[in-house]
Amino acid sequence: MNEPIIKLEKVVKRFGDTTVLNELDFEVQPGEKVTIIGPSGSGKSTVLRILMTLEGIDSGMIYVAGQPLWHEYKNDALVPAGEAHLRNMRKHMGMVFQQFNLFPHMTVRRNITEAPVHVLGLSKHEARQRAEEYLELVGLADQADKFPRQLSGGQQQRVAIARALAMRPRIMLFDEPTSALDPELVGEVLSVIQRLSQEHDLTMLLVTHEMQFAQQISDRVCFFDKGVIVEQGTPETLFANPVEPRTREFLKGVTLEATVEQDA
Amino acid sequence: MNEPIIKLEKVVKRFGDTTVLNELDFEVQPGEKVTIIGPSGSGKSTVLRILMTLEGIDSGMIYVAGQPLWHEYKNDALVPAGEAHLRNMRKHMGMVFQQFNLFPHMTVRRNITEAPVHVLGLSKHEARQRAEEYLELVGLADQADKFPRQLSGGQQQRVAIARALAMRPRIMLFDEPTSALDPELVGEVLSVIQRLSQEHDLTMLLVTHEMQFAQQISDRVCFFDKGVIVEQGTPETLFANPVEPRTREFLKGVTLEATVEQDA
Amino acid sequence: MEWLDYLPPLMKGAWVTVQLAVYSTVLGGIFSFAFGMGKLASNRALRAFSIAVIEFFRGTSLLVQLFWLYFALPLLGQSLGVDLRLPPVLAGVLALSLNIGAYGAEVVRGALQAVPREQTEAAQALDFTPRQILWRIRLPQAVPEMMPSFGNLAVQNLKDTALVSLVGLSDLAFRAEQIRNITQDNTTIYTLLLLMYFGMALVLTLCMKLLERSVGRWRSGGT
Amino acid sequence: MLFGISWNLDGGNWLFAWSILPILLRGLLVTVQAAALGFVVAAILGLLLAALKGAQSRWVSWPAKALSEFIRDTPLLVQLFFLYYVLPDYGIVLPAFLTGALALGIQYSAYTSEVYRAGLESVLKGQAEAARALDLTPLRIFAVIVLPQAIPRIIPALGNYLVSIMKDVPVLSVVSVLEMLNVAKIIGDRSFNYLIPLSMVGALYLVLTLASSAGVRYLDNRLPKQGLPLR
Amino acid sequence: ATLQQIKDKGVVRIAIANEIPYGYSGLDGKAKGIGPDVAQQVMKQLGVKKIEWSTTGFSSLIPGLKAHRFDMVAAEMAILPQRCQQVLFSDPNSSYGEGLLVAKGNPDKLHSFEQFSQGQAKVAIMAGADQLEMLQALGVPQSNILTIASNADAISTVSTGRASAYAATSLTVSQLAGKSPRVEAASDFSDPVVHGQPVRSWGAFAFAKDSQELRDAFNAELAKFKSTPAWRKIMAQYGFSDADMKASFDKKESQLCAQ
Ligand SMILES: Nc1ncnc2c1ncn2[C@@H]1O[C@H](COP(=O)(O)OP(=O)(O)OP(=O)(O)O)[C@@H](O)[C@H]1O
Ligand SMILES: Nc1ncnc2c1ncn2[C@@H]1O[C@H](COP(=O)(O)OP(=O)(O)OP(=O)(O)O)[C@@H](O)[C@H]1O
Ligand SMILES: [Mg+2]
Ligand SMILES: [Mg+2]
Repeated sequence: MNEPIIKLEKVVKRFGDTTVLNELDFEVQPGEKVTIIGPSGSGKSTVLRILMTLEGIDSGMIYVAGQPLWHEYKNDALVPAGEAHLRNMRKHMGMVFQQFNLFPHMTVRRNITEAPVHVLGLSKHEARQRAEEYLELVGLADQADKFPRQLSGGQQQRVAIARALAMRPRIMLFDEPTSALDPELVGEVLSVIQRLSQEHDLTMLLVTHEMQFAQQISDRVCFFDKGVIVEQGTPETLFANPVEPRTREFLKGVTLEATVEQDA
Repeated sequence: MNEPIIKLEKVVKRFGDTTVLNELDFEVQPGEKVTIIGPSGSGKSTVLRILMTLEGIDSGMIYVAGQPLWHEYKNDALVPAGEAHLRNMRKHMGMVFQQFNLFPHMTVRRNITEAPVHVLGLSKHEARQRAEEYLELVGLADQADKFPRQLSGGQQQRVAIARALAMRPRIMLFDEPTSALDPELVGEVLSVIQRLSQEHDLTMLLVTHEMQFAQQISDRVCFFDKGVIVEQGTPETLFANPVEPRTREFLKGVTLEATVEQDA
Repeated sequence: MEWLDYLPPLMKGAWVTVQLAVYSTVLGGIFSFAFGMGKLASNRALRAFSIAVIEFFRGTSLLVQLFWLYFALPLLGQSLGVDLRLPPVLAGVLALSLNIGAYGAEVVRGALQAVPREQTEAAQALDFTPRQILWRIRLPQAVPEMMPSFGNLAVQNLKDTALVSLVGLSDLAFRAEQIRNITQDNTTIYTLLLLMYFGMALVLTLCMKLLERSVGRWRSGGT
Repeated sequence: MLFGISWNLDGGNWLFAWSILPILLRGLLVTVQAAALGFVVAAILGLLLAALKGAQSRWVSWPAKALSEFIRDTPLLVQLFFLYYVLPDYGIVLPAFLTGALALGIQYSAYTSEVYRAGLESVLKGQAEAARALDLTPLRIFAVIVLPQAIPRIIPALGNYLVSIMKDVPVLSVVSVLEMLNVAKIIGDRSFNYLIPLSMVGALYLVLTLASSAGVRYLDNRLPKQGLPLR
Repeated sequence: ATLQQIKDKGVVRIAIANEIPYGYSGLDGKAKGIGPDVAQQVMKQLGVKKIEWSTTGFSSLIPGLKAHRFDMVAAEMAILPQRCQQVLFSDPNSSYGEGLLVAKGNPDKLHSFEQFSQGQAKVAIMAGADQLEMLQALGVPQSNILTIASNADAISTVSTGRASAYAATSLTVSQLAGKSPRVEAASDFSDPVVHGQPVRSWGAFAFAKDSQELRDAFNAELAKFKSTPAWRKIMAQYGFSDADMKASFDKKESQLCAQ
């Protein structure tokens, strides 16, 4: 096994009195596609947000690409990371949010080029070419001049994916990327993600409620509850033979649908 | 066949320029359990809302329990219904909404007793007994003193069902009663509805995206598109052998999920 | 003269201010509901009347209204042959309460409209009459929504009471002017005055917060 | 005679009203000037106050919040008296008009500071997070993501306060600023007819505020809700 | 109101304008000054025991009387013909000349009202006071006149230079001068001369137009009281000179109104 690209060691995260992550240990290998499932409030989003440095941690260590994320070395001592370090670390990751969070006052193209131009220092021209490339990838090459509100939810989410990809991150974080979408629009976003998952370089960490989809794309599924990983494994083993009672309980509601289906 | 309890004749409904129901003909027999499926915007909710008199119609006739719904006889002439007539007609029906729509400022018990007391004129005591009876039915007898926000979504929806039942309607309308629920909570609501569906007096009209569930409970499934019924039949025939191309197209997305499941 | 000597007359004035504030806030609250619900009424005349009152009192300056009620209205009464001489207290309370009533009406209207339409529909589906829907469903849900705005309006109203000193009501600001007439001790008097108004506003804010909590209990999930 | 303009008291109410209209209009001009100046002060002080209130250090933000609360909770009239009579005791003598505009500006800065804060906060938290996830610098996030979206929400809200300020200008009459109400009052003192000048002031105010409110609404509708467009 | 109505109610409503020494309210809220002190005595003689005082701006006195917000004004308002058209006056209670309140040391060397008809120096007057007519008659341009709301604002107005002087009655001026070291009464003041006559004012009590009978009754008792040493004591206590006291007998209300 390689050196993991993401490594959490005994990470604790609290909001006020509630402990959301409770000494969480978690590793992801480069190129691995990992899905996180679990009940609402179990801390799934929090893990992603901490990795994206949108949320700090209370104790523990996190390494991304071999470097500490929330700490840095200063004169050989490990100190809480400064903004410069965080910005460097963020370059490794891209994130796609549940609510898309496109910039509503920018055209689709500008949404995608803004960061490459002003963060990576690409020329306008290069950034535009790159935007075209990724819009092509998500099937929206002809929508570049529209504003987000002129697009459907599924299209908006695909733009958000293109926007994150345009920064060429090694790790992509998806936080329930389809749960704000109308049922008919889910498919188009899932198919884009599925295509991405076939790219072997890209490490993917995905929170989702779409179990069938999780099954299809992931190398590993982690079941979260109350801030710890209760059980994990390949989708085949986890969905077919959950060991822990809590996992079984959780998957019951899910497989119910499947059972009914098989009756038909 | 009996006299239908619900009968729509060439009903037209427009919102501005868009025709939502286009000369719709539709009948439901007493005690029948009918499921309406169809793509978003096809007019499924609109049918229920018109029956519940939350929305008027532009032309056509509707009969509920043999009486015209949106019209009444005055001096032997058929005239648009007044508020008094509508209120009388509404007594036949109860409705459960997608977003539950419980009254947040009332306890669960009060939510249920309010209408029986102030609309039907029951005594407080009778109404409370009735509330207990229906809370028992939906499995929430111990939650009567809580406020809606203290309950989970699934519990709230069950209270909403009890609230509608407490008015003793002959017809129950359900508009996507589980689509606002987290996946784990769907099951409990569906099982309550399933139990209700076994009561032969009650006429049920149900809009849902839960195809497997529709299959289980309904006597008849109607596929709506663009304001007309494209195809209808028993669940077995409709799901197994859809005739119309539009129905097949629509059911494709549905069975995709099922296929994935069967891969596992 | 010591600042302590100013306190007794100032306290007398403060008492007048408190009374004015209470009367006009309560009356203003009543006006708020009357005009706010009037603006949503189905009766066209009632709606037009409410809108006219709201627009008028929001559109003109409070001090102008006060002067008009105090100086101009009696003359109008004279020319019509009716006695329209309002005592200063009444003119003051009326101007203040109509003013916050007009602003409060918009709060009431806004809060009523903010109650989700689905609530009305759910109630309709349960066969409630429109009147029952208003009183049993919409208003109880709207009131907690209004409370923060009403809190702000009450403080605004407290501040506005200072203007009645200009038509000769011996409120806090007026007493201060009287003392200044005698002592010319500007700094002490105005500092005291600012602090006293501030103190009253803090107490008022606290009261409104308590009220807010008690009417909105169901929202915080308590029983 | 007032301000070199004479009026006609003997020719009946309409003639009287007509003859004092020019005098009142001069007062109206002063009203508008005072409101405009007060608004500028409020807009600037409010921004400053908002910045202080949002400061990282509690030693800055807390006093700023307290000051803002104090300003908001005390009457304009008393603040005006304070500025007008107390400041000169400490060697700061401003003309009545400037004192009045300053008092209006200070009073409303407490409100405008909230407008700025709300305007910035209304740009959903998600927006700043998405920008951060893209690694944009804080300065750029503020300038390109937050500000263009906040401005269309801030401007109409500020406009509404301009209308409010206009309605508070008559308070300045107590320090002998010759705004519209004061002028009307003086005409009344001289002619012993208050009904007509005061009613005219009311009517003029109604026209003024309805027109400016309509202006604010127009602006509000014209401003792009989703933010100043960037291509 | 008639005297009888007042007696029936047992209380008379009297307004003052918060001017020292004519009529003002003390820290305790009680009315003081020659107007209130004399009115109190006369009312006692008329058999009215209770007085309800109200303090209002000077410019609100006449409107208030006209609106019957009070029965009488005890502010030593000067009897002027145009005021006689609005209200009824008693016979004079006092007589006073004019004065100028200036900043300490009189930096602008001001000694008369006439000086304001030229140049830029501003003179302040109280809203509704009769100094406006005098200044206008002397040809002082409007731009040189600043109207303040009350006497209490005069010291601040003059000492801060917002106006160079405050034009008021000599008594008001000397009272104000005594309150602050930053102001003084202009020395060598020469009374304004209007229509060839030096200005002197006669202050009196004012009543609503329909209170003739009350006014007449009041006049009778006032005349009686003015002949007692008690009256002289009151006047002296508030700074009136013997000459001022004597002058108050020179004119009758009817003469002053007819001018
Ligand atoms: N900013 C915050 N302040 C306080 N509590 C928070 C905050 N963000 C999250 N929480 C709490 O932390 C817990 C975990 O939240 P998180 O969003 O990670 O859950 P989740 O697993 O993503 O759930 P969901 O499926 O509902 O999105 C929840 O109890 C939530 O209420
Ligand atoms: N109040 C309204 N005003 C205007 N258009 C409306 C209104 N209500 C519904 N519509 C339109 O009518 C059409 C049918 O709406 P309806 O809600 O019945 O669809 P539906 O089949 O229930 O869809 P969904 O599955 O999304 O709930 C849609 O195009 C919708 O936009
Ligand atoms: Mg989450
Ligand atoms: Mg629907």
